[in-house]
Amino acid sequence: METKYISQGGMAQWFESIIASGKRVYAPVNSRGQVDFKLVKNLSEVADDYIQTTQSIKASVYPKAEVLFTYEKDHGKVNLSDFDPETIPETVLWKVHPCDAAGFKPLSAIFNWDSADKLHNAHLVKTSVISFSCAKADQSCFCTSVNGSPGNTAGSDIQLTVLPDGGAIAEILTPKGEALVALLPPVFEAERGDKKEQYLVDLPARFSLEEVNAKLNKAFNSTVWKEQSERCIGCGACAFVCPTCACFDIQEDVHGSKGRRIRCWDACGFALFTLHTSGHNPREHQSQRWRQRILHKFSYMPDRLSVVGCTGCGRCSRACPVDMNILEHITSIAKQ
Amino acid sequence: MKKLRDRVAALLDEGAVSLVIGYEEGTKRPRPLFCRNSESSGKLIFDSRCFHNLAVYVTKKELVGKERFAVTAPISTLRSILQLYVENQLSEEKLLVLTVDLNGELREFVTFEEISAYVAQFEMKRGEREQEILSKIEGMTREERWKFWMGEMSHCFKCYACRSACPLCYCTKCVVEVNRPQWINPWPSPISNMEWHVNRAMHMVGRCTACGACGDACPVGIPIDLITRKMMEDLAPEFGYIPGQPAKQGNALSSWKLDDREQFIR
Amino acid sequence: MSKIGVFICHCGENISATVDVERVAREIGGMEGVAHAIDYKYMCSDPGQTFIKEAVKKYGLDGVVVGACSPRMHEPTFRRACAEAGLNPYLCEMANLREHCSWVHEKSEETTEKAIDLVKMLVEKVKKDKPLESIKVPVTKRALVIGGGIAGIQASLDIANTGHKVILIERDPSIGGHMSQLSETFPTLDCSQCILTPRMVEVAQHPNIKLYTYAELESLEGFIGNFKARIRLKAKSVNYSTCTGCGACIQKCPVKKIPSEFNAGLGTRTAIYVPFPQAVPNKPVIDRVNCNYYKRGACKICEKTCQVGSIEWDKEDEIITEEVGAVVLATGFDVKGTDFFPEYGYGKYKDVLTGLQFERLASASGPTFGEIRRPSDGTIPKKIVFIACAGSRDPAKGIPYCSKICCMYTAKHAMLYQHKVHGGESTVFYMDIRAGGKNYEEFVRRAIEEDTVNYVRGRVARVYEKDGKLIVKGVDTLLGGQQVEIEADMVVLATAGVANCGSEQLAQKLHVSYDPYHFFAEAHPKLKPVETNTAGIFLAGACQAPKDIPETVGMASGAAVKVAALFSNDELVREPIVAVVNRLAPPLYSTCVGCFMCETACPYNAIEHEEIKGRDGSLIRTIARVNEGLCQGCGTCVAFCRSKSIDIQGYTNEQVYAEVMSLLND
Amino acid sequence: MSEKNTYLPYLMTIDKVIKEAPGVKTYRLKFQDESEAAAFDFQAGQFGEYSAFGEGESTFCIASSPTRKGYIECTFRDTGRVTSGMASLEEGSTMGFRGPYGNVFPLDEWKGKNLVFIAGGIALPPMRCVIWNALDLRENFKDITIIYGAKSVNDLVYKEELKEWADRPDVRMVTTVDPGGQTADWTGEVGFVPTIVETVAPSAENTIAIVCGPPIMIKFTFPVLEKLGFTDSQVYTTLENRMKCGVGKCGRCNVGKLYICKDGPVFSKAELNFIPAEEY
Amino acid sequence: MSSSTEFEPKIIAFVCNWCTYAGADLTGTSRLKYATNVKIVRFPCTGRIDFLLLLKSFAQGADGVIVSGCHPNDCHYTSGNFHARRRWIAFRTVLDLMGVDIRRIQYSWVSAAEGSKWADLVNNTVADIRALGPYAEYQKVAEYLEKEGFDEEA
Repeated sequence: METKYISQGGMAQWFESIIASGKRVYAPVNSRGQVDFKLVKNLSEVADDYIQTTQSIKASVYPKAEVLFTYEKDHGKVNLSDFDPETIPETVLWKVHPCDAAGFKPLSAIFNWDSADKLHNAHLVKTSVISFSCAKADQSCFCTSVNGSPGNTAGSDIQLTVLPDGGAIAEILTPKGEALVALLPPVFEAERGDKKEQYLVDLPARFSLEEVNAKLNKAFNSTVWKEQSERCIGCGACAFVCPTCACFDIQEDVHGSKGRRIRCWDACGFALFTLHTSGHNPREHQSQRWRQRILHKFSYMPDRLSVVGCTGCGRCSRACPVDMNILEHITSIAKQ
Repeated sequence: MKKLRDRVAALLDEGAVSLVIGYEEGTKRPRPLFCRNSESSGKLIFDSRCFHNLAVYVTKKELVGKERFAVTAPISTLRSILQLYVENQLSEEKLLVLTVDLNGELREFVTFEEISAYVAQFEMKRGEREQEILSKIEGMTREERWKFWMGEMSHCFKCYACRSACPLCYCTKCVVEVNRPQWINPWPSPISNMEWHVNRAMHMVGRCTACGACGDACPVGIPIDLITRKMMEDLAPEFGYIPGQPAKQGNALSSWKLDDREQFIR
Repeated sequence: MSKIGVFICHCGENISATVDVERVAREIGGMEGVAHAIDYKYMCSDPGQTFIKEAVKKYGLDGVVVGACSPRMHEPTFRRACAEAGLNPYLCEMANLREHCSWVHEKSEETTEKAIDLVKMLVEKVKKDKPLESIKVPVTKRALVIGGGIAGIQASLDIANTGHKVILIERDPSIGGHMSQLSETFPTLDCSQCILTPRMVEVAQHPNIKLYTYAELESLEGFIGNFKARIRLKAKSVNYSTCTGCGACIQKCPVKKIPSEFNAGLGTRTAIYVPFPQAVPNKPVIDRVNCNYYKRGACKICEKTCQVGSIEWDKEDEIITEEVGAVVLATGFDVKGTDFFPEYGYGKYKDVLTGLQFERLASASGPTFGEIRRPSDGTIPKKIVFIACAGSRDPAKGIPYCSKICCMYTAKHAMLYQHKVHGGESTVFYMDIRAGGKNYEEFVRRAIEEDTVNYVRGRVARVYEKDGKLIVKGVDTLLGGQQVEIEADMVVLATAGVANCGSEQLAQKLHVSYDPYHFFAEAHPKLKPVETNTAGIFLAGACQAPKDIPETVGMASGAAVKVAALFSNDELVREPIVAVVNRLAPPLYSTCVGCFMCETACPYNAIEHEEIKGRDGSLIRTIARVNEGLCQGCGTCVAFCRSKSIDIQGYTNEQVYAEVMSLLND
Repeated sequence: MSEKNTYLPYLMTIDKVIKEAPGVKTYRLKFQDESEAAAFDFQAGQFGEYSAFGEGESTFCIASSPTRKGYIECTFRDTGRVTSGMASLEEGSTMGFRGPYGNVFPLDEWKGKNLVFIAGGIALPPMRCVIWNALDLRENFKDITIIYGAKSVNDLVYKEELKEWADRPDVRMVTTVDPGGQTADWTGEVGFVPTIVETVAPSAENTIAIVCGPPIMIKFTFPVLEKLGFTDSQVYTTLENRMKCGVGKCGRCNVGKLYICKDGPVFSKAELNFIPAEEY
Repeated sequence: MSSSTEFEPKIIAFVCNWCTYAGADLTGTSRLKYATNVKIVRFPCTGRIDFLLLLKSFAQGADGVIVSGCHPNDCHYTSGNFHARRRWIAFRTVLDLMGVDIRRIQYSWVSAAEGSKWADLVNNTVADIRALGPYAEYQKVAEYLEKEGFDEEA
C-alpha cells in the first residue's frame, strides 16, 4: 500500500486516461432527481452534491439479471453453452463510498460459501473500485456502528480523500489499484502529509455489534419482530438497494428451442419467497420475514461467514416507503 | 389532534376496537402507527403530511386480526376503503373509520354510504408535480413517449414497492408470480418492467383512486402513479364513473355501454 | 403430453394442391414430443380415421393433432375417433389447413410454411391439453310456464303431452290472456274464443298440468335442470275446493261499477268477480282493493249469499316452492293506452279507442254484444277512422320498432265494421301496409277492394272533438301531402304493442336479459329465438316481441320442444368448456381473493360465492366458484381475473399462451 | 478458484420411466458424458437440482441407492411448472442435474444397529435411497423394519419394490393406508402411520429410526417413538424447504442459522431441537 | 431494416370462434385469397382474449396483431364483445401513453357471413404493417437483458 497526492487537475487527467484505456467507467450521475451509477465518459458528468446513490454498486458484481448458461434443444438432445467470463469487460467504479466498497466482502462471502461462484468472481476480477472517503453523512448513515468508517478502505483498490484544494490523498491499496495508477503515473505525486482523518465526517457509533449479536442470539422468539414489522408492506426495496443482500431466484427464459437460465435478484421480504409447492410457507408472516432479514445480516452471517451483512450505508432506510429505519430498529434491539 | 387521540384512547380502553391504524412522526415524515393500547394513542398525529395510504393495511389479516379495528383516514385512504368495500374485502361491522375534516372536527364513519357521502365533497385534482410531468408527457410525440417510458422502465428493478404500497393490490398471488404460463418475466428488464406496469394499469382501470402511493413508494423515482392517474383521467368520463366514488357493484371493466367508443374498430 | 400423433389430410386435393402436405408431416414429425406424423388423402374417411385409431393404440399417443379442414367442420368426427381408440376426446385438436390456409393462399413455399406453423401451434396446444370429462347435470323433469295466454297454454299443453309435468302460473284470475279478449281473428275471421276456450279447458283438465291462477313468480334460484321457483299464490278470498262457481255472490255484490279489465275498461264488473263468462277456472276472486269489506270493514253480502261458505276473508298470500328443470316465459305483451297520445286527446275523448277496446266492441261477449256503438252515447258510428302505427315506428315516442300485428288487425277491424255497420264509412291512415304472412296480403286487399275500406297513406297529425264529432286531421302522402280532414264518429288507434308491465322486474328475477324496450332477449336473434341466454329458460310469444297468434303458437311449440328435448335425458351432458376457479390445498385454498368483480362481468350469473370454513365452522374466506350448469364458456371472467385465478377448460391460459408463443418463436 | 460453473447441470438421459401413482413418476437418469458418470459419487440422503430445459429447476432427493452405480433416480409429483415439464418428457429425453448436495445419513455410524424406516406418502423417495443402501449392505445391520403408509392404495409409490421388500425374509415390511383408502383386496394395515408405529412397536434398543413424511405425520410419530423409548439421537428425518441454488446462496431454505441445503437435509431429532420448528 | 417491399410482417390474429373464425372459414369456402402473414389463434369469445397476450406477441417478435370478434349485439355469449371493447379502449389508452405503436393492433368486427371482409382485413392490415415496417423499436428493447448490471445511458 502506498499513499500519494493527486491534484485536482491530475485527477481529471487520470480519469481521462482511464476512459482512454477502454475500460468502462461507472460513476454517480445526477439525473431524474436521483443520483445513481451510470456509464460515464467525462468527469463533468459525475455528480457532486449528494450523500448517497440510490442504489449500491452491488449490480457491478452481481447483476440484477444474469445468464448462467444458455442451451439449445435439438430433437430430445440439449446443447449447453457455459457462461464465459471473458465476455465481462474491464470495469472501473469511480467515486464509490467506502460503505459500498465494503459490501463486496459480505457479498463474496455469500457467493463463495463452500463452492465458488464463477459468475460473481468473474465480475470481481474485472472490477476495480476507486472509492472516495466520506466528508458528509446523513441521519441514515451508520457505517461506524458496523465495523466501517467514512475512510474505510476495505473493498477499494484506490481510495481518494478529497482535500480543500480539490486535490486528494490517494491510497493505492491493491495491485488492481496499482494498475490503474500505472495508466498515468506522473499525476500521482508524493504525499504531502495530509491527515486523512481530518477530512472525514465525524460519525459516532450508535450501537455495538457484539451487543446486538448477543441480543439477537436469544431473540428468535421475541415479540420485537412483530412490533417492528407491523408497518412493513413487504416490498423488496430495502433488499434491492442493499450492497450486501444477495438472495436470488433462478429462472428460465425460453424462445422456442433456445433457452437461457437466468439468475436474478430476489428478496427475502417477498411473501412468496419461501412458499412450498404444497402451500406451506415457513415464513408466512411479514414479521418472520423481517426477522430473517435482520438475523441473517446481524447474526447468521457473522456466525457462519464471519462477516456482518450490513455496511451501514443506510440505503434501506432511505428507500423504505414506510420508514422502516434499520438504524432505529437495530438500536432499539441493542438497547433492549 | 387531541380530540383524535382522546377518542382513540377511549375506543381502545372501551374495547370498542382492538387496533387503531394511524400516523406517528417518523424519521423523515409521518409514518404508519399501530395503536393497540391507549398509551400509544399519544403518538398519534393527523395532518396534511400524513400521506401514506393506510388502506393498504386493512386487508392484511395477520395485522388486523378478527376483531373490530379502526383507521384514521385522510381522503385518499377513504377513497381506497370505498373501493375495498366494493370488492368485498371489508365488512362494515369490522371497520370503524375516523377522519378529521377541514374544520378540524373529528368524524366517524361506519357505513359505505357515510364515507361515500363525505368523499363526494372532495374533488380529485392534479397536484403540481402531476401537472408538471403529465403535461410534459402529453406534449410528447409517440416516439418520445416510448423513449421516455423505456428510460424510466430501465430503472425499475421489480422491488414491487408500488404493488406493496397500493391498497388495491391485495391479491395473495400476483399475476407476476403466476408461472403457468410465465406471463411476465420475473427478472427486471425494460420490456418485462413495462409489461408489469401496463398490466398493473389495466388492473387498476376503474379502481385506482389516484392516491399516488405507488409513485411515492418507488425507490428509484419512476412516476408510475401517473400511468394509472392518466388512465383514470382519460377513461372515467368515457366510461362514465367518478374516480374515487365507486358504484357499489362492479367496475368500469366489468360493465359496458352499448355505445362505447368503437371508431378504432375496423 | 408428449407422444403426439399428427395426421395431415390432403382433403383430396383441396389441401395438397397448394400445401406440400408431405413436407408438413415430415417437419412436424421432427418436433419435440411428436411421436408419429403422417399424411393421407382423406383423414375423415373410414380408413383415415382408422389410421388415427390404430396410431393411438400402437404408439400410446397422448395427444392427436389433425391438420385438415376447419374444426367447426370435423372436430366432433376426429374427437369421436380418438375416444373410440381410448384417448380422451379433448386431447384431440384440429389445425385448420383448408379454410385458413390452402383455400386462401396460392401454392407457394409460404403457404406450406404457414401450414407447418398452424400445425405446430396446435401441437403446442395439445401438449398443454388436459383430459376433460363432459359435464353431467341432473334434470328435474318438470317445467314451469309463466303466463296463461295462448303462448303459455300452447307451451303447457305441448309439454304436458310429451308426458312431463307442467306448472302453469297466471297473474290474473283466469287464463286466456289477450286472445280471449279478441273478437275474430285474421285472416280467417274465426271466433277467437271459440278456438281458444277448448284449449283453456284442456289445460284445466290435463293430468300433467298444475294450474295456479292469481299467482306470480316470487323468485327463481338454481340453474338449468335444477331450478327452485318460489310462487306467490295471491289470496283469492274464495275457497276453490268448495266453491261451486254458481255465481250467486257475483249477482249480489253491491260494488258494480269497477271498470272491467277484460273489456278493456268499456264495461264494468263487481268486486267479487269472474273476469269473463268462459274463464278458467270459472270461480270468482275478491278484488280486495274495491271490496267494501276490505275497504271499510263491513258488507260481507257475498258470504251471506254463498251456500257453501267458500268466502275466506282472512286468507293470506301463500308462497309455495316448486322444483322445476325448465322455465318457459310466456308473459305476453300489453298495448299502449289512448292516454299516451296527446295529439289524439290524451284519452279524454270517449270515442277514441284502442284496437283492443274495439275488439271488445266487436265481440259478441263484449259490452255491446258485438254491436259497434259509441261508448259516449251508444250510437252507431257512421264514420270511423282507424289510425295505424299509433306509437309504433315512432322514435320520438320511444318506440322505433314495428308492432307487427296492427296492420292486420286494423284491416280486420275495418272489415268487421263494414260487415256490422252497413253504409258505414271507414278510413285507415297508415304508413306502410305490412302484410307478410300466409293469406295476409289477400286479406288486406279484400278489406280495401271488397269491403271498400278507404286506405289513406299518411299520418294523422291531430284528432279533436267538435260538435260531437271527432275531427281527424291528416295528410295523404300519395296525393302529394294534401291535407285530409275527416269528421268521424269514432277513432280507433292501433296503439303500439309494448312489454307487459313488470317484465323488467321479472327478467331480473330470472336473470334473463331484456332489450331496451323490456322485451325479453332471445339468446341468438337467428338461431336461438326461443332460448334465453340463461340455459333452461325459454321464451314463447309476445314477451319477446309483438307477434300474432300463429307465430306465438309456433314459438310456444318450439319452446315446448326445447323443454321436451331437455327432459329427454336424465342428465344433461354439456361440453366441459367452462370456467374453473382454481383450488389449492390449505392454507391457500385458492389464489382467488374474492373480489367478485367476475361476478359482475359474467353474462350468465354463473359465479357463486363459496365459503371456505375451518374445522370449527368459522369462515376463513369467501371465494368464487363457477356453476358449471350456468357457465357457457365465454371466458370473459378469465381475461378479467387479475390474479389469473379463473381459467377456462379447453382454452386455458397455458394453452393459448403456448399457441401464441409457438407462432412467434424461431 | 475453480473454473466450474456451479449452476451448469450435467446432461442426463431419461433411461427409464416408471409410473408410480397418479401424477407420480420415477425417472432413471444416466449421464450423457462417460467421464462425468465415472467421477460422480453421492451418499444416501443427498439431493440435487433437476432441470427440465425450458421450464427450470426443481429440488428432489436422489431416490436411488449410491450402491447402484451408473444412474440416479428421482421420483416426483406433477404439481408445478417444472414438474409438469418433467412429466411430459419421455424415455430418451434430456434432463439436467446438479448435485449431489447436502449432508448424508450416517450409515457408517449405524453399523451393527437395527433400523426402522417410517415413511408416509410421497416422502418414501428420500427413504428409498437409504433403504436400498442398507439392504445392499445388509450384513452391516441387524433387524430392518419398514413402515410405509399412504392416503390410499392408489397413492402408494414403488409398488413393485414394496412387494420385493415384503417378500424378503430379512425385512419386516408393514404397509398401511389411511382409513377409507383401502381397496377390497388390500391385505396391508389400515390406519395412520403413527398408530401403526405404535402397534408395530419396534424396540428402541440399539435401534435407529428414520422418519420421512408430511409434517403432520412427523408431528405425531415423534411422540410415539419417544414413548417407545427412542432418544432424540436415535431418530433421524429429512427436511424440505424451498430451494433455488442448492448450495447455500439463494437465501430460501435456512431454518434459523442452519441451511437445509448445506447442513441438511438429514437431521437427527437432537439437532432439530436447536432450530426453530416454525421455519420448516 | 429491409426495404418495405421485401418485409414480410409477422401478424397474429386473435379471433372468436363464433363470428370471425367462422367468417375466416367462409373466406376459405369462398376461395378468396389473402396474404399468408396472418395466423389465426382461436378463442371462444373476444371476451376471453387477455390483453397480456397481445403485449407478449410484440415482445416475442410480432409486427402486428389483429383482434376480431362478433359485431355488437351478435356475440354468441351476448356481451363478451362489449366487455372486450371496453378492455381494448383501456388497453389502447395505456399503450398509447407508454408510447407503444397502437397502429399495430387492428381491431375489427367480422361476422360469420363476412368472408370477404376477413380477406380485406388481413390484406389491409398486412399492407399497413408492411408500411410501418418491422416493430424493431419494441423488439430491440425486448431482447435486452440486464447484462451489465448498471443502467446504460439511453
